[in-house]
Amino acid sequence: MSREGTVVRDKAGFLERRKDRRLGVLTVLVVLGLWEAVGRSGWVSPFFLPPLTQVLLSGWEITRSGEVFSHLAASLWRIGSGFAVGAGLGVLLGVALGFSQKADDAIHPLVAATYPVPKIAVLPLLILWLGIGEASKVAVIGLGVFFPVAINARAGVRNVDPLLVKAALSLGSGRWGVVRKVILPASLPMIFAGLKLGVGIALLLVVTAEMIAAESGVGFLILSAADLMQTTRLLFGIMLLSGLGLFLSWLLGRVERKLIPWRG
Amino acid sequence: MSREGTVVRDKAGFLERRKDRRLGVLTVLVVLGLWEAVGRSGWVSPFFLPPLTQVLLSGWEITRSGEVFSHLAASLWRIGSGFAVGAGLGVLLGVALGFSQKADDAIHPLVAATYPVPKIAVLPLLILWLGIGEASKVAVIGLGVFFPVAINARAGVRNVDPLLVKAALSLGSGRWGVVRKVILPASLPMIFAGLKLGVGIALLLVVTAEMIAAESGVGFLILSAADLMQTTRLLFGIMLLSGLGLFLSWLLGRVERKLIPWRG
Amino acid sequence: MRTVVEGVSKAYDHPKGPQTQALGRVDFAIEEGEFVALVGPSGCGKSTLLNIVAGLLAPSTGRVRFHGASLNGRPRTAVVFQDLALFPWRSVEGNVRYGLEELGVARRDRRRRAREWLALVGLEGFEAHYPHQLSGGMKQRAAIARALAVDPGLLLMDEPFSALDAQTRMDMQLELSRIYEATAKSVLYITHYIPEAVFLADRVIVLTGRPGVIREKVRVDLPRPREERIKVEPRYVEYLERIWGLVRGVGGAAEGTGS
Amino acid sequence: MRTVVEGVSKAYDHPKGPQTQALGRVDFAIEEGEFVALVGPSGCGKSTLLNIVAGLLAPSTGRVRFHGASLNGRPRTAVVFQDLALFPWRSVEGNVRYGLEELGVARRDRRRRAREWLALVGLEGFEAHYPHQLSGGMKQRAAIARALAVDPGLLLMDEPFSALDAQTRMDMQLELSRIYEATAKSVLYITHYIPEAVFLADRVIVLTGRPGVIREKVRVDLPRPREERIKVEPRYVEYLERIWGLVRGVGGAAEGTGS
Amino acid sequence: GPLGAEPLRVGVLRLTSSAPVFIAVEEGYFKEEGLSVELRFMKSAQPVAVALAGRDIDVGATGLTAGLYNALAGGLDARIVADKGRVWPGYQLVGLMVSNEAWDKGLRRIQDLPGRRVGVTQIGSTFHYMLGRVLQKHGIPPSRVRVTPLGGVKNMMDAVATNRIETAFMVQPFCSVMEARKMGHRMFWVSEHLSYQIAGIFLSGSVARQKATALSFLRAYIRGCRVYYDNCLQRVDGKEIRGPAFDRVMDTISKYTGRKPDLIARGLNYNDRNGVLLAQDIGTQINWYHENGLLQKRPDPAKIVDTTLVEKALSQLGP
Ligand SMILES: Nc1ncnc2c1ncn2[C@@H]1O[C@H](COP(=O)(O)OP(=O)(O)OP(=O)(O)O)[C@@H](O)[C@H]1O
Ligand SMILES: Nc1ncnc2c1ncn2[C@@H]1O[C@H](COP(=O)(O)OP(=O)(O)OP(=O)(O)O)[C@@H](O)[C@H]1O
Ligand SMILES: [Mg+2]
Ligand SMILES: [Mg+2]
Repeated sequence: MSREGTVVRDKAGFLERRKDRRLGVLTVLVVLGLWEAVGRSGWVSPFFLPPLTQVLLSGWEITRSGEVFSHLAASLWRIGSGFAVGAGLGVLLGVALGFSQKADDAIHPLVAATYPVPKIAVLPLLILWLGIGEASKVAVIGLGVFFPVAINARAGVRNVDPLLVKAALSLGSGRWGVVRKVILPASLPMIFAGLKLGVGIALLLVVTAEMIAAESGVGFLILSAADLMQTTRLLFGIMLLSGLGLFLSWLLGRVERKLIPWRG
Repeated sequence: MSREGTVVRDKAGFLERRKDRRLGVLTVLVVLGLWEAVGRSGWVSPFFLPPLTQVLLSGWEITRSGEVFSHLAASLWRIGSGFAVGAGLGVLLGVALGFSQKADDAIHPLVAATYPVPKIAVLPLLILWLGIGEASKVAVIGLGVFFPVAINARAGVRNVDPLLVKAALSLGSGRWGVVRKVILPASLPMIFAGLKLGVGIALLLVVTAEMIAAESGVGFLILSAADLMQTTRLLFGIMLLSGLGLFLSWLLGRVERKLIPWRG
Repeated sequence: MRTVVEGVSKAYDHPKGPQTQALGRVDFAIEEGEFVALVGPSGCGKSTLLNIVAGLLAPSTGRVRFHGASLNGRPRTAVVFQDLALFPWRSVEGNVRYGLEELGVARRDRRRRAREWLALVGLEGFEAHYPHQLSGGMKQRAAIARALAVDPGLLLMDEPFSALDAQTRMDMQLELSRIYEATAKSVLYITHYIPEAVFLADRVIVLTGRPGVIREKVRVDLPRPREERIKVEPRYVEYLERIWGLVRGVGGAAEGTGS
Repeated sequence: MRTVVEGVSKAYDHPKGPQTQALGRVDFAIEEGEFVALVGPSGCGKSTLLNIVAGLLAPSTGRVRFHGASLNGRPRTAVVFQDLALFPWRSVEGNVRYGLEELGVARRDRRRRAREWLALVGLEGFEAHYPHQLSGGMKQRAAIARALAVDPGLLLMDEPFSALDAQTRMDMQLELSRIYEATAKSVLYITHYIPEAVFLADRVIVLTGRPGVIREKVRVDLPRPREERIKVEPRYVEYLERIWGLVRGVGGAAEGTGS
Repeated sequence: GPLGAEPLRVGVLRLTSSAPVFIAVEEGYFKEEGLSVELRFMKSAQPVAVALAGRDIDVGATGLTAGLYNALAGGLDARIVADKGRVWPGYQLVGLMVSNEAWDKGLRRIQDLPGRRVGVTQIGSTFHYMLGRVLQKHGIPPSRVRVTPLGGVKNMMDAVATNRIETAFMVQPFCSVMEARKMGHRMFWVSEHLSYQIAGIFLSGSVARQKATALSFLRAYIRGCRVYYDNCLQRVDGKEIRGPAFDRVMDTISKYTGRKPDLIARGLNYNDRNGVLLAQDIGTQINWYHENGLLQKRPDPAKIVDTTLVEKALSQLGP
């Protein structure tokens, strides 16, 4: 070996995370650029993949007319309320199932059995109970969000270090204190992964929900464009939904970083 | 206080989990019983909610004729292949994103942006690229499974105790060894939660996939029953789907217990 | 508060293979205001016993009882765990405040008391740090502050000073001794460092190897307050040697002779 | 293998508030086959330094270099962490096998060697247990077996015996001493128990309080092999007192005087 | 390509209105023309157009929706060539159902519709069109009625039957079923107000250009139409006259749609005996869709409709 010897390099350096936003913007731009290129190349019929610029143009039209904002507002309201209800109940049930083996024994099979029931099939029942208006739409979104949040919260709770629960018990916590002060924070990373999944599902389901008796909404925009085979409008609707998804997951990320400050 | 004093009770007893299968069976039976009762009560027209027994009867007919098995086989094949592809790629990408901040910076925004794209809207594009046969169906299911698995795997990896990674590095593991021997096992609980979500989504999406040009499959059964207004068949199809869901999540649970023996 | 341990034993199940008999039958009492130290070889069931007394583990046989006046505004027991079990999502101060919150102490008092205890264990300036940002010894001191802060009737400490350097350890022993003498709480104290057991305790209970049973209970008749110079007194050294002998007599390191 | 630590220091960032200067500038070398013990008050940067030498933490200044012949079939360093860091999903034997797998040792040999090392630390019969089923001291011994099993050029140990009772600790000291003398590997050994440092080491490096800098390097000229009776030799006691003095001279427990 | 040994792929829905296609397959008419025909079953009109554009099928047989016209205007290379079902006087295929509650509150005439909701499957569907045209005939501006997409016919029936919506369209036999079970009331049959080319056969551009293949296909198809018409649709003084092969036709339809023969018999829709398209109605449809903002570009009817092929096939077949 050389006189210099071997200098020790930091093998664990990659554990330190330094976020670089520019990269993400770059990839998204590259994908959008590719889309434009493919759309213009003529490889695929513009009927399926019109170039990005054309999609933006058609989007600009309905933006200028203000139509977009009423769609956005309607959907945001449905997504927001559905998400709030579904995520709230999901966290509650998930934590309960993770915490109490009895509750889990009783209810988990039911959850596993009802989870794969297609939401489209449940809609008629929901309409029967809740009417054709907003309530059934919010309920469908809520149902969709409920499952990933509940399943992740349950797994998160089951994953909590029992030693920490013991520490809390020894410091005088009751069951409820343990749940609130140990189990919830300890399973937050997993609950947040569930919430992120829930956001995506809420956005997906807004399309299902607006299949029935909707007169506005991004989902309505997408569905009616799909039915009418107006591809540019359809793609603009999808872009709106993606944009909403990005925005909501950014928002969740911020909340997460606020609530989980103990990891770097 | 009494001469007896206060006997110390085990406050942490609830941490010990003893599974009781009978409870779950009971709840499911109660729910099914309620269904039968409501169906027979006449509160709702049997057109929406025929009693369970009637549904089972119509199920028995197509079971006897063997029709059910061809539907099941077709759907299972689609679900199986879609799940395998989606879950495989999901774990790969999720682990990569969780592990490398660079990859995460570059790709995570794209994932967040594409996740909420409704699968129904992507189907036409998939058909264009992959044809109207099995490939596009498998692809839709794969896409649906991909996201929850990837998002959960990413969160799981980010959640791994850095100390354990350091221990592995100090014992001579390279990056790949760390991934395989530390990060994978440590994030298994979260990956399994993702897989469970994926199973549910695969079952949901099989209905979407079989919406276009399918001639068999449980989704086909459900959709054509809806077209034909055969509520009993529709509900039997949904029960089949639920049954499949229960079976697959039971299967996953077994695999999970095999792979995660270190928690009680 | 008087604590009575009656016929307690513990066997752990092991899915593949036989049970582990961790602890044989033990009987003893911790009198009101008594400081009892527990020594014994690694794996003989000390932590197991402590967890049972804390009500965090069900014994296989026997039971633990508390006698005595109800404790107003303070919990029966508080534990310093061998594995510390600090809450990673709480700052050092947040960890110490935990028990005070559960006791319903007013918000302002919680903060003041938490800071007082942290100063006492030498952690001022680290209130806002999270556990993963502390050194091993600092984590241990944070865990000690957390348990002391709730002022329990019975303090259960599982090798609380094991990660401290000699100097800090001596300082902490003196501090603990002072606190004990001032508040007259009961203490059950596990240590593998015999001089510490003798220095701190009124009684030293020596366990055999696994499964641990009581080999001997030794009353330590040294004057209080205990101060550093006690360590050169002949009676102190006598106790040391006697307990050393008892521990050695146990045989091989992790090999219990049973009983 | 010779290890050279040159001008290494470390400051940790803290999001809210000032940096923590954990370690001042330190320079020293560990010669081929030398046993160096590191003592110093809690929080003075010992674990930090050890992590830097292990290549698991980037120093703020300075660097660490290794000199010497390449190590055939064994890793440069192995670490016994203060927090143990056993893999919870591997049995005790699986933990010990880990490093052997990474070295590419044949499957059969891995099993045999893992069991040998486990027997050496007194854990036979617990091969199939998972870490959470072990006592504190047993976990520590498992972590020691894991590091020893890979037979590294430089063994880094961070308070490896802190959770052991006195008897087991003495046994383990003798065992470590024997292994060291038989294999002539280099060791960097952190301890807060000065008799242990003197008993085991060729050289004791005394650090000041935080930020830790080197107060003194003391060469321990005691004959090898080291055996228990060395502890009554006057030279041994002299070393003890000298190092005690150096450590005490540091001042208050956690309060560094800087340098 | 569709020529040679390769089968002609026909995208079709499992509906009674596809009966001529099913008959032509079952009776071997395609085979007699030397065509091997492969049916590809789709769930709705939209994927038929998508599959056509993706060259997954060569022939489509489905409803004429705004979506199809949009696709044609957007460059989908296909020609509408033949009839595949009409709303026709005297034949009851589609009705508007009123919920019991709304009916009791006096919603009984078309003039009562303003301000109420009318359930359709989708925006731009044939139901949407029928509603628009019926309103137009009664001088009611379309904006005064709330068109409510419900996704599918099952949802439409459920919504009416549970009084969740005032009115919705329904197809036979379910109009009759609903009336019989007191799940709602029928306001009118669409055919009382409208003659309407509701569905058609369309060929992909390449098939349309391969005249020989196109004519072979259409000849076989028209023979199917005739069998269907002669056995199922004949009327004398408004009374049904069933042909000798009626049951056989029912069995064929039942085989492909999964519906029970007696249900099918209650809801037989009208197909032209010679598969002739109501060409001028296509123009009317395009106009209406365009005026109501459902078509962005107006496709040129002359370019998307081709009636010459059927004329040629008919002249070859004889009466
Ligand atoms: N959760 C568990 N499951 C199974 N066995 C256990 C469990 N916890 C402890 N044991 C076993 O019980 C025995 C006693 O453990 P315990 O932790 O009480 O020992 P200890 O006296 O505290 O030892 P140390 O001084 O090393 O901490 C050990 O043999 C250990 O393997
Ligand atoms: N990850 C970290 N982030 C921030 N500060 C840290 C981190 N790790 C250690 N420190 C700080 O660095 C200082 C030295 O810590 P280190 O663990 O090296 O001490 P030590 O000498 O090993 O102490 P002990 O004997 O108590 O284990 C401490 O003040 C600690 O708060
Ligand atoms: Mg212990
Ligand atoms: Mg340390």
